[in-house]
Amino acid sequence: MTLWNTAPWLVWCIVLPLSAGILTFLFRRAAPWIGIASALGSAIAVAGLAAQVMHSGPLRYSVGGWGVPLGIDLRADGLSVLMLVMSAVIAVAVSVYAACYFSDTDAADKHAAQAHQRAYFWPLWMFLLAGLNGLFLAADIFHLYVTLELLGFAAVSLAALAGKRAAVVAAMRYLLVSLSGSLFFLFGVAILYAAYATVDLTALAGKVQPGPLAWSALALMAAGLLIKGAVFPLHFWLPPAHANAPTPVSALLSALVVKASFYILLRLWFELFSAVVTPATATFLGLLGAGAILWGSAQALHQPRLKLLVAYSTVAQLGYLMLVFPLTQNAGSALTAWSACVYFVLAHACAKTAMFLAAGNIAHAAGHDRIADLDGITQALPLSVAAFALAGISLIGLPPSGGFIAKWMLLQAAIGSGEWGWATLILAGSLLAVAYVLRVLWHAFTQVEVARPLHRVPRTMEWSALALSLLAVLLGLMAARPVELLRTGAPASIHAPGQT
Amino acid sequence: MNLDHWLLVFILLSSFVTGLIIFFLKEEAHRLRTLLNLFGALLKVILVGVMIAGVQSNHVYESRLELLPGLDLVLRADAMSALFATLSSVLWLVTTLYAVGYLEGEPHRSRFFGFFSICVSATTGVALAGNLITFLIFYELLTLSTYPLVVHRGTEQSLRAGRTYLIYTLSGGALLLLATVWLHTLAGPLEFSLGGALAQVATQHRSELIAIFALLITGLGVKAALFPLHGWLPQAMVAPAPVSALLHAVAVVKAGAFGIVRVVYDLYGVHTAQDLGVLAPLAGVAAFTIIYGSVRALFQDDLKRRLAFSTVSQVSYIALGTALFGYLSTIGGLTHLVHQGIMKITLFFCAGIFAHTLGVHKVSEMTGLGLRMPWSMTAFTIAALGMIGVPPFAGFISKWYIGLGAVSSDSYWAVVVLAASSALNAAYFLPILHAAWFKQRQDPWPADHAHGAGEGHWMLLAPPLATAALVVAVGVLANAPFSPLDWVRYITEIEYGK
Amino acid sequence: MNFPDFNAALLLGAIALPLLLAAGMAQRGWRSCLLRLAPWAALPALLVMFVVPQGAAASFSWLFLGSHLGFDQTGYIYLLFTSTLWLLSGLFAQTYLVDDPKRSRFFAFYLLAMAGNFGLILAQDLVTFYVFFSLMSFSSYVLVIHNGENESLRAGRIYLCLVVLGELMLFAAMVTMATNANSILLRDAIAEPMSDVTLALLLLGFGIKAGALPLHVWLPLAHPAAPVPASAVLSGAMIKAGLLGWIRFLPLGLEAFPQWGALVMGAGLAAAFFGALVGVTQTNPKTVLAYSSISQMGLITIAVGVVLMVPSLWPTVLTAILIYALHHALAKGALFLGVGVASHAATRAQRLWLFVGMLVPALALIGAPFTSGAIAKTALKADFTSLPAPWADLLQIALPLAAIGTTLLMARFLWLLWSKPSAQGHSRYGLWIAWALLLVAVALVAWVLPIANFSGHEALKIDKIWAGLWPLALGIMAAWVALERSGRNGGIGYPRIPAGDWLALLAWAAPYATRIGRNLPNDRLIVFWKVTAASSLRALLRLGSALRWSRMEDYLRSWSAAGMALLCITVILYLLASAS
Amino acid sequence: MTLEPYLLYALAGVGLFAIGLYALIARTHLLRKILALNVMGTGVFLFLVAIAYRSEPVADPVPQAMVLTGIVVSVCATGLALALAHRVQTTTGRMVLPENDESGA
Repeated sequence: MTLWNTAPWLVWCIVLPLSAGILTFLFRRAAPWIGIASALGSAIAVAGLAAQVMHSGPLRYSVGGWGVPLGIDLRADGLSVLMLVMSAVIAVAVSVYAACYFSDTDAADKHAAQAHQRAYFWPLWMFLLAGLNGLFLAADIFHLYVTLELLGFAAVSLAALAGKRAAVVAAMRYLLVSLSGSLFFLFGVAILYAAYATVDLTALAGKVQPGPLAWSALALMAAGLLIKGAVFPLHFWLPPAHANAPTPVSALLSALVVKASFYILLRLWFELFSAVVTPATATFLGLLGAGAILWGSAQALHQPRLKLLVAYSTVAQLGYLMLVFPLTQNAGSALTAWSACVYFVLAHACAKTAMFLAAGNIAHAAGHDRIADLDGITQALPLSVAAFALAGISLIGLPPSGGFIAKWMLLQAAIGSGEWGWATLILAGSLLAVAYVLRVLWHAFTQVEVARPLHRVPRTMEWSALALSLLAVLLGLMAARPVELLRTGAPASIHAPGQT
Repeated sequence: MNLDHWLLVFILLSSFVTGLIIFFLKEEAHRLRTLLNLFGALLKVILVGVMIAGVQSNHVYESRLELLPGLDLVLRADAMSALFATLSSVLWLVTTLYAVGYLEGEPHRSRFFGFFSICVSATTGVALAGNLITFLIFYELLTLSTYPLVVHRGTEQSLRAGRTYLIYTLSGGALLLLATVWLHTLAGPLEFSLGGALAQVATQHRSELIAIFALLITGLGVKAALFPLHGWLPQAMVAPAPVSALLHAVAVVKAGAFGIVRVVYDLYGVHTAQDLGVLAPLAGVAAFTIIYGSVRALFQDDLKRRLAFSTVSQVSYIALGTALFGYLSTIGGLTHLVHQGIMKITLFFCAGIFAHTLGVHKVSEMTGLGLRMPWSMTAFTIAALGMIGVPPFAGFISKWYIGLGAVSSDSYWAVVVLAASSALNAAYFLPILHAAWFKQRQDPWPADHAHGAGEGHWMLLAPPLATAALVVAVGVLANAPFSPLDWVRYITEIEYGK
Repeated sequence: MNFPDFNAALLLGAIALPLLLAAGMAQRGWRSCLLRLAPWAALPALLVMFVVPQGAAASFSWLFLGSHLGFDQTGYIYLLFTSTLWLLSGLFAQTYLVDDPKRSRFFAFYLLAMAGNFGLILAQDLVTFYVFFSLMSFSSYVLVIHNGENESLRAGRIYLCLVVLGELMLFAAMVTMATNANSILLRDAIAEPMSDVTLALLLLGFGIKAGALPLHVWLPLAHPAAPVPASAVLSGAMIKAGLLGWIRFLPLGLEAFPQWGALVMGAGLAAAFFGALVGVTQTNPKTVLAYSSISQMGLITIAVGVVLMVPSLWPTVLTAILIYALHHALAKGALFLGVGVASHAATRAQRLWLFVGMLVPALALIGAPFTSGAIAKTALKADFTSLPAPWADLLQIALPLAAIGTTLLMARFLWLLWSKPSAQGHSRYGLWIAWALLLVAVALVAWVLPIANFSGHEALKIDKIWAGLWPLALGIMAAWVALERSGRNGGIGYPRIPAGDWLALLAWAAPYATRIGRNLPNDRLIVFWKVTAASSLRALLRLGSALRWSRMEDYLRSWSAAGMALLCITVILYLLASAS
Repeated sequence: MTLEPYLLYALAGVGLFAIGLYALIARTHLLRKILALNVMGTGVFLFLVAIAYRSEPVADPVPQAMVLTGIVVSVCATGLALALAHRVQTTTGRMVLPENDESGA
């Protein structure tokens, strides 16, 4: 057991997928197995790390023993562990799904692109995972930049994987956006270093004081992250990029990649800039979130295609995350709001992955994803439709899903601090979500003799979607533990005195 | 063994697991599915029986799961939950039998029965919920699990009805959520406790509590079909008959009404609610709904629509009984919760039989039905008379107590409302009975599936006969031990601290 | 078995047996046997009279809301005439309906109504009374519409409307009483002071059943519409249930309500004359009898009014009312059955016998000397003498006048019966036997009534005989004149009033009302809601398409817009952060 | 306040960043956009180097390490961008991102 308790799990979280990335590139035939194994392996590593953090609080690890300022440090607290757990779970599910998806030769129209896609998916995906895990474990802002870029490259390449016109164009735009966002962030890093001569998160936390340099660093970094995180009105690149990618990629992009930017923003906001941020900035971000919720939902209501609908739903759901900033302004409900948004990230990741996978199954089976022509799809794919519905339940925020618990806490924070506007917005967003989810489910119950020839969808693909959606629903019943874990190493700014 | 801890969970799972298994059954596995259905239903009835026996001997059953710090999922059996749980489990058993017969040979039965079972689990959950949050969770689950049942036929009309249903109920759910969270921030865990839990809070947050009450009632009123939130109910009658029966008698509408009861008695506490002055408006709305529903029912030619508006009216009796501050009216309201369920389920069963066997959907087509299907029509007649409040059937008992309560709280207007509604009930039921029994039929039946003679299938016929017998029994033997009335008296004594 | 239990079982059995037989009718195979048994279901009730001591009581806590049955003097008299009537009418019906295809239905509901009638007589609490009262009312609906003709259906409809109306009024009244007394026992309930509203509700609610003005309209329609044996019990037994309701529920003898007393007496008096006046214009002998019932019940209503005015008279008035009820029930039953016999009297001898037989109840009804009517009227009049100023004299004049009216009615009835064409086909002796037995009862029962402090011999005094005789003579003369005139003119000389009198006005107004009603169901409010909701939704959607969602999204995607947004957000963040 | 040399360099870096950003937004040709990103990156690097110059007498090694890493990243980014731009040209026939019609499959 000592091994379990003392092993440097943090490092394994990064090293495993990184090496798997190289291996899958070298051994293409065995790539799916290596990928799945590495996803499982990093899941075990995450589990080990979680046990350690739960047992002994936040961890810090110096790679190679160099230490600050020149070496690379890794650190893990409640927030990062939860994010890692999320990515590990999604990674396993998506890997399993992808193994099936890319080896399925039934898809006649994809024959040519098939081999190419399979060849590049696994290495890119493994690098993506490595970048993600590295990002969640990064202890300094420069390291955050590097992992963010690594993540961005992998994501862009994956988005372009389908090779079709729309996908390539979307990926190009994604890349430009991603790079400019990163440069904004890097500029912010430089300014912070100029002012305080350190990039270590912990070291910076106490130092940053209001002033032109801090303000400009905040503005640049936040703006960069907002555009990378696809927050309204900077979301424009997201729907085409997510909707035109192969199904597992869409799921990953929507569930994990955009969350990375949000994670960084969360870290910066509550640890670095806690002395700099003002209620007005917080409200401004909240307003952007409100715009995202309304605009994204409205767009989702108008999309003719299933995957675009799901992508716009991501835009809307990301808006909720922005509400954490205004809602933490009141010291009494700060912790609730903070927990709410982190839990929201978890629930959304599971639900959105499940939804994209289910949408992919539907598109795969029907040969198209035009919502208007989906009559009778339930008869062909009952499990996928069930997965879609369950994921929808979580997105809407109906009990007992994870989305419900998250929205509960958001509402609690909003009402607890007397913010009726935000409370109304949260409820309105839920009802809009009902409307767009129902647009799809409407067709689930129509009774049509299925005359069209449908592609067969492997059971594994259906089940992995269903499993994730079930997880999204059941997340509501196991919220106590994660929320507890979240307090481990939570930033001081949200720990109000006397708050339980 | 710690059975106490798990009994309630088992009660929930008895139908939930059944439902899940049924989802994965092949469409053709008719026998196995029926067996599973009946097994689940029987098991649930037995478990509920065990629970009642325990509750009677002051056993405390409670299961608790921490959702969040300070936010628990609580299942608890008290006298009130036992009442509703019994109603739903017994009627589920009957409805299952009926549904098996009704849907014979139709497509998507596995889906139907799966959701059917889950729907009942949700209802039981609503019954057993130990705090407002748990109630909310099962309440929403109920919404979700009934939607597939409403749209089961998959026609344009039923899909539209389903959409209306979801829009109404989910909007209501959103308000309920808002109110729950608000109340949670004011008063903490919101456990249901006999006699209410908010007396302390009420002294400081008077106006907030009133606003929250309004929100709660609006949220619950959607399902309880209080005017003007009743619009979904008449539309939802496009669903297959067993579903309508379930919606109107056991699950959805009742969950709303039960919620109102819970909120008034076990959350606010009836004295606190009276003190806040929120009961009078509720009584007013309920009274208006009673009359309004009856008047609307009068002009419906579609039998199920007529019954639906009748439900709108009848369910508000429960709200009225609850809102008239008084021991006796509470008895009436709660008794009506059970009695209305038994009566309305009988009516819908019969309406289903008429539609299924003879293609009779309209009131105007029912002429001569009594001679053709005497047993079904007898059941219908008994239930209809009960609805009117003709003694000694079930409806009379509850109306009697609501009336007593109205007088004892000096709300004579409520007696007038009761009388007017009964008159309207008579006006829309008696012509049906008259035409069915005493008029000679000239035209052929719209669609005679039984080919000239006889009643429907025994699986269709037995459930309404059983429930009709119950309608008679709970009225005639109202005072006997373990009758609904007896049980309700027991509850009410606790609520009023007698 | 000890005796109290035996009594309880018998009391319950008297009600339960008809119910059980009725339930058994549902089984097709048992019907022929049960049809034969049906009339005898009234036997336990008769048995109760002889076996159960007065004052016996029984409680069944499991039944309804705790049911209390009891047997007292009122119950005794009531059981006496109701069970006799139900039994004999039942026997009559067996023959009368022997080839009627719907006779099992008839008997099923006949039994239900019988059970209801016995039940309400024995009931000692509000709920039980109410239960059996409605059982009787609703079951007799089926008896009314038995022949299924349009006339009967209309009569049934009107009957049902009034039944429901009555039930509702009674419901309100009983709920009030039960709440005020905090008990459903009758004796507790009437001990509480009663409000005017409750009193009015009771008077009207039971008044419907008792045929009190102006709610009597169902009676002249329903009684003739029903088959003869059903009319006999309707007019003889069931109409008295309303009266029993008054006896049981009104605080008679406990409290004085002078205004109400005057009102009730006025109504009764009006009914007595109104029934007679309208009745003589009728052409259907059964309708004439129905109006006669209204008139006779009017007389009893006067007695109720008397007690409301002068409570101290209650013990003697009760006796008078009971005797009058008994007498009227049997006599009216015999008359109705006679109508049935007439429809099967083929030969002239039979018609003659019939006519002679009919004279017995007819004379009794008029109150001719030596009949039960004479006893009843004597008892009634004895109480009226001690009324306050105008009433004593008024009634002194009015009662003989009413007797004249009754004479006219009976004459009209007999004339109508006689002038009917003689029936075809063979005679049925079963009818004759049942009828004859009832005639015997009419002639004798009142004389042997075991009521304390009362004897029929009072009516044998010479002044009483005279008082009975002169109105009869005057009436016969008036009838003679009328007959002469009509014979000369070839028809009845006065206007025909349709049965159900003022309902005809309603029937005239009905089309207009329905036209208004038909316009109502469009439910303006709902239409308004729907239109508003739909149009606002449509407006929203139109707004959506006007905004060109996708076009806007494309604009956001353009580099200039996106870049400006990015820059703006950066600047705004800076400004907001520095603004503190 | 004297304008120290490092500050001059730093401001020049900011200027480069701004020029690059302008070009990124205003220019439609993909190559120009990619070049603009490189200019932006160079601006940041210049800024960092200028900061390193602050500390006397030895230059701060940390920003230098950052710039080195940054350059590596930038090269990768440029490579990826060029490859993608090439694909855009082969699939659309132009070296320009279309402004609309991207939601269609």
